[in-house]
Amino acid sequence: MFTAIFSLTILGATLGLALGIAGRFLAVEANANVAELEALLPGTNCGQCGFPGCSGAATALVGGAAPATCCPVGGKALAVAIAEKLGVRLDLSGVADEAPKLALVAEDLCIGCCRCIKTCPTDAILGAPKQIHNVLKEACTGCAACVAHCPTEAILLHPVPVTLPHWVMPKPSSAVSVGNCVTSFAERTAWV
Amino acid sequence: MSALILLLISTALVNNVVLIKFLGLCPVMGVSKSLDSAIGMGMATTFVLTLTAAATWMLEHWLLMPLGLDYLRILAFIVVIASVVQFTEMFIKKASPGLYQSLGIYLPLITTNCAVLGISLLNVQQSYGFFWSIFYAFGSALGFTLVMMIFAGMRERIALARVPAAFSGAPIAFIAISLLALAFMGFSGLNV
Amino acid sequence: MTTDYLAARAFASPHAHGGGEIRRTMLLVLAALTPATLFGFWLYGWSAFFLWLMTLSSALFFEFMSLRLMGQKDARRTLGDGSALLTGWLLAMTLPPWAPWWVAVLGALIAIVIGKQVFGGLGQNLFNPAMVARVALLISFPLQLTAWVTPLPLTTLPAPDFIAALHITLGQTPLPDAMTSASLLGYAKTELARGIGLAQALNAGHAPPLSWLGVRAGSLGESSALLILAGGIFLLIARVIRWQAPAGVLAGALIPALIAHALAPETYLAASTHLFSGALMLGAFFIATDYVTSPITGAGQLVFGLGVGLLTWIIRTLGGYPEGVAFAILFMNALTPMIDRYLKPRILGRTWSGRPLGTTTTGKGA
Amino acid sequence: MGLMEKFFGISWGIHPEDHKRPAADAATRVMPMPERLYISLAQHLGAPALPTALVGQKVKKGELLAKPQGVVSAAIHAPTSGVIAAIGEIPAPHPSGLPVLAVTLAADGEDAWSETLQACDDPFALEPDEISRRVAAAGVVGMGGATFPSALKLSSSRKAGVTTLIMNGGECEPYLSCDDRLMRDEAAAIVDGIRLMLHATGAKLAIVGIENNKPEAIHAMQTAAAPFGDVRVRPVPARYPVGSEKQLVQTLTGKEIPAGALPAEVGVVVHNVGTAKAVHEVVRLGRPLVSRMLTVNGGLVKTPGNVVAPLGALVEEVLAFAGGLAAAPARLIMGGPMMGMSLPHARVPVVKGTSGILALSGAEVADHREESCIRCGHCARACPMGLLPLEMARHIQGDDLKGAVKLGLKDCIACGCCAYVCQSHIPLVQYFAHAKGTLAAEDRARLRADAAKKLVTARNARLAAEAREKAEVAARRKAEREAAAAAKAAVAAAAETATEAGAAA
Repeated sequence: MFTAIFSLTILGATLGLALGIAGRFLAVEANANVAELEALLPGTNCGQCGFPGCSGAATALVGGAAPATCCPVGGKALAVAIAEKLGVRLDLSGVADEAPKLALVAEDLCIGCCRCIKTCPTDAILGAPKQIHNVLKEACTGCAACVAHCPTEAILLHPVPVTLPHWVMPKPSSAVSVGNCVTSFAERTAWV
Repeated sequence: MSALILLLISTALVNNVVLIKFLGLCPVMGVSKSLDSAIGMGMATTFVLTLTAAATWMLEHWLLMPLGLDYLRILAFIVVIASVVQFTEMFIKKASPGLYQSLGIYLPLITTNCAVLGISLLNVQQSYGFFWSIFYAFGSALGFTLVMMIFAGMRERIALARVPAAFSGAPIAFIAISLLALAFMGFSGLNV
Repeated sequence: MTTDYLAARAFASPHAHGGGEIRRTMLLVLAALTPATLFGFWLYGWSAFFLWLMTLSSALFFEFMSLRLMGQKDARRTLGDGSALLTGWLLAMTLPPWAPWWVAVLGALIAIVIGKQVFGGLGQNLFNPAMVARVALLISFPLQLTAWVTPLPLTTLPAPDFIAALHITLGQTPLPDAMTSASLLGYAKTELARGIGLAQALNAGHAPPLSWLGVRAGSLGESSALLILAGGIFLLIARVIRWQAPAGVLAGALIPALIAHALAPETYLAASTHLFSGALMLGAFFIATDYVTSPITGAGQLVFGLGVGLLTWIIRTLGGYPEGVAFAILFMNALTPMIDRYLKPRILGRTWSGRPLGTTTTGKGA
Repeated sequence: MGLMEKFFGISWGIHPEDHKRPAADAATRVMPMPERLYISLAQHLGAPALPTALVGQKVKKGELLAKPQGVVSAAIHAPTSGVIAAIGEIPAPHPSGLPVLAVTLAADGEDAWSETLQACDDPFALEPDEISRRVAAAGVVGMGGATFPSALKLSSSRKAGVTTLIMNGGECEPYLSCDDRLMRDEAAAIVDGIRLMLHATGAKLAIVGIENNKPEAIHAMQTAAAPFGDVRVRPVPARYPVGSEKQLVQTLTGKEIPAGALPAEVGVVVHNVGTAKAVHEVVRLGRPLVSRMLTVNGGLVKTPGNVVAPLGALVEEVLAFAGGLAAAPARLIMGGPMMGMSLPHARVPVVKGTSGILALSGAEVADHREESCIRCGHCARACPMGLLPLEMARHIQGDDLKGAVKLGLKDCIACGCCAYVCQSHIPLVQYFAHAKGTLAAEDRARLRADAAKKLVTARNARLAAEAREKAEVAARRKAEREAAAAAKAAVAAAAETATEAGAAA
């Protein structure tokens, strides 16, 4: 009895001591992931993710409170980048990879209230009080922050038209359907 | 010398720890998504297995047997294994953060990798000498690493195959590894 | 003028095609197998034919059923590519010619469903389906899978007639003891295990004959190594297969066999015995060259072949099974993804490791 | 060549049926000027040209219509004399059929050259940079189809110290024979152009590589080049794609262009023989690039042959001039069958890079259903770049573009050998084109995001500055107010004391 307790205590203490010493030599400071993630995020602080600005989202991502797919502005590409940085597995099924969109002012509806100008995180909207506003398409990120603030629904998101240099060859629609079926196995066995 | 080589071949191929003894299946299924992490896992396990084989031999012959504490064997072994794994984890975290990320939870879980405890117990059971134990453990670990690598290569192929929905994921992995076990059956009865 | 043309969609280049087709390739392989198969029919009688027919038809049946189960609409068209036919045929070539019908059906089921279709069908499988089935059958039913018969050519008197052969295939007539025989490799293994030297064992009257023409006990396709070789050469000439894998298999088995036999002829079989017995020829030309489960590059195929040959020799000589081609091929199939990963061709303008070439160099070894 | 390659022999490339004759043997025909020309402003690699002519303006043949915009761009000139009818969007000669900005020119039928063109009798007396300048002003681009502005290549080659000028007369694409025809008809002009380019680049030697299936062109070029020691004609084995830059340089000089580098890295520069002809016309006669030789071919063309067509003529008109089609084509292609672009319809204009117009029948196109890859490896053996097309396509099928890039997607030259030999009829090139396009779009998105981030930082800084200023102003006001109040209080207090004192007094 006594030998058992004594020997195991000694064993545990020795190993613990060794690990403690090793821990001191092999210490790694906690990774400063928040700053790196914040650099990845768009930085528009549009709040669509539900966190206070991009730095808030970065903290939530590191803490595991937000999924890698939380940023709708960054889309699929950003989700992949975040997942890579965090080393987590990614479920892309929920991310609709939408074509990029830009805000556009309907000139007959705009009343020149300047509310959208104040909310735009990238200063992409031009205009003055009582004058029709305009969106600089080079600066617009399509974050939709302005849309909710327009009292006349004059500002809406529109997909960017495809131009010749930006055209992408479509992926071949794989004609081979073996195993590509999305129906469940049970559904398919119903045939037999 | 040749006896040692034969021991290595026998433990790595003929009596493969994963495919013939069915030990350590958890990391084989878990960390075989990519070849790189599989190689990392194989090396980590090789390190742990060899080191624990030495440590448990000493523990068994210098502490447990003289003191008649055979009934504490599993407990004591687990403590030693856990410490070695802890040390390995610290080391990998320091030396290769990328590998640390990709191994994820499976790194600390080497503690509960039944291959590690199993080999240590088998060493005791077969009353091998000190160096023989180490080589037995090393050979088994080589076999483990070999299977990890082969299987990871196979899974990289499977990941891009059009596996039917009902079989994708774990089912096809199990079928593949069973076929791999079938191939290893060819080594059974190898006269070495 | 006829330019009332409107493209339905954007067509990608190239707008021309060389005319190669999967079906054509498969048919060439089947054609190359035919002489050896016909010889097998002649050698082992109607039973062999029934077994062959059974294997092929069940392979086609299971392929069709799998495709339908997975919801493919024109399963019949996919069936027409001939891959299931080839798998069934290759499997039949490795079975004992008088095996009962259920061996054929079960083998086809394992080959097509577990070996191929669960991985996603043609081109997606990791292991050669025929070899998967062959090994699974051998491990599950060692008795039926090693029940070789002495060759009884169709033209000779004691050969079973059409009806009797049908009974054999249906499993209603047990094999008469007088007709069972060991294959040369199996015989050598048992004799060695009994402690009898090879020289003595092979000199004894009841040793299975080693016939270059192939009149001896064995599976359907292994008996006529020369006809298999001829088929293989035909495929080489038709550019269906390349020389690396067959050469690797033959070299991998022959080199250790030559060395070992020269050192200890009493315990190690001669290289020619290894070459012309068992499934080595069939494996070298028809199975190790399977596109799907072997490496892509020539160097990779050479490594693959050498591995198959060496493992075959090791299993035959040192292992518990008399024949090792199927195991060796399965093992090397498993290694194929790794071989492919490490033996890639060099990209033009890059070093082997993938970095861009340095300044005005012309590559190494020029 | 590495040891491995030596041991296994050259295996890259394919030997397609070339279909070059009888079109190559038919005499060249010059197309009459159509009534209207549609001159695309994006006929070259790089930024589209900026129109300088105005609608309604009368122009002479060879007059500037649009000037280059940015570093990589090219000028565009009027292919005939006439009136500019419109500047607007027309369907581009591109598989997508998307619009492109173009100048519409109504021909006046006179086809009169502009009088301001600058001919030169002794161009070898000119400074090399002056030749490059004139070539740039004339809007000459690579005539092989890549349409890279030639002047840029000439001047940068001089800076890079190029020693060898490789002239590409390979024309390995099946069906096409415009370079062949040009070399037969205009060998002297081409050799003169080559010598001008030698002068401009400072290279010592020009090697003209011609596929050995064009004996007439080889003979004509050898005869024309005989008097000049610095121009050599070298037949190369017919094999597709030997006319591709990297492969031609390797075949002719044995040098391998490093990945991602220009040929200048190994001391060579590659130009097309058609470009040499254009350079000759520019420098000797002062005529800018306004027309080109192109092959009209394909199973459905009634009289296949080579046609000199003005830039901006509609494909429809070129086909009609060449004799029309026997039936509606299964596919209409601009360029060769291996790398050419499928056209949405025939009402698209001829551009500087149009080496041919092919009307292919259904049998020639050989459209098949895509089947599963059986990993036969034929594509890997055919690939002239040493890639593994099947593995790359597999990754792209699974949306793993990064994996495809790791396998060398960026090194793919889209030659089409892999898809040509594919037994399973997998559109490999389409997978690669799709992946390259997607990656480019992702890069653009990343650039945009970075720019947006800068804007956000600027805005935040501005807002912070505004807030600070406001706070400062408020603080100042407050301080002033307090000071004023204090002063008031002091005055009041002083007044009080004064009254008190007064009262006391």
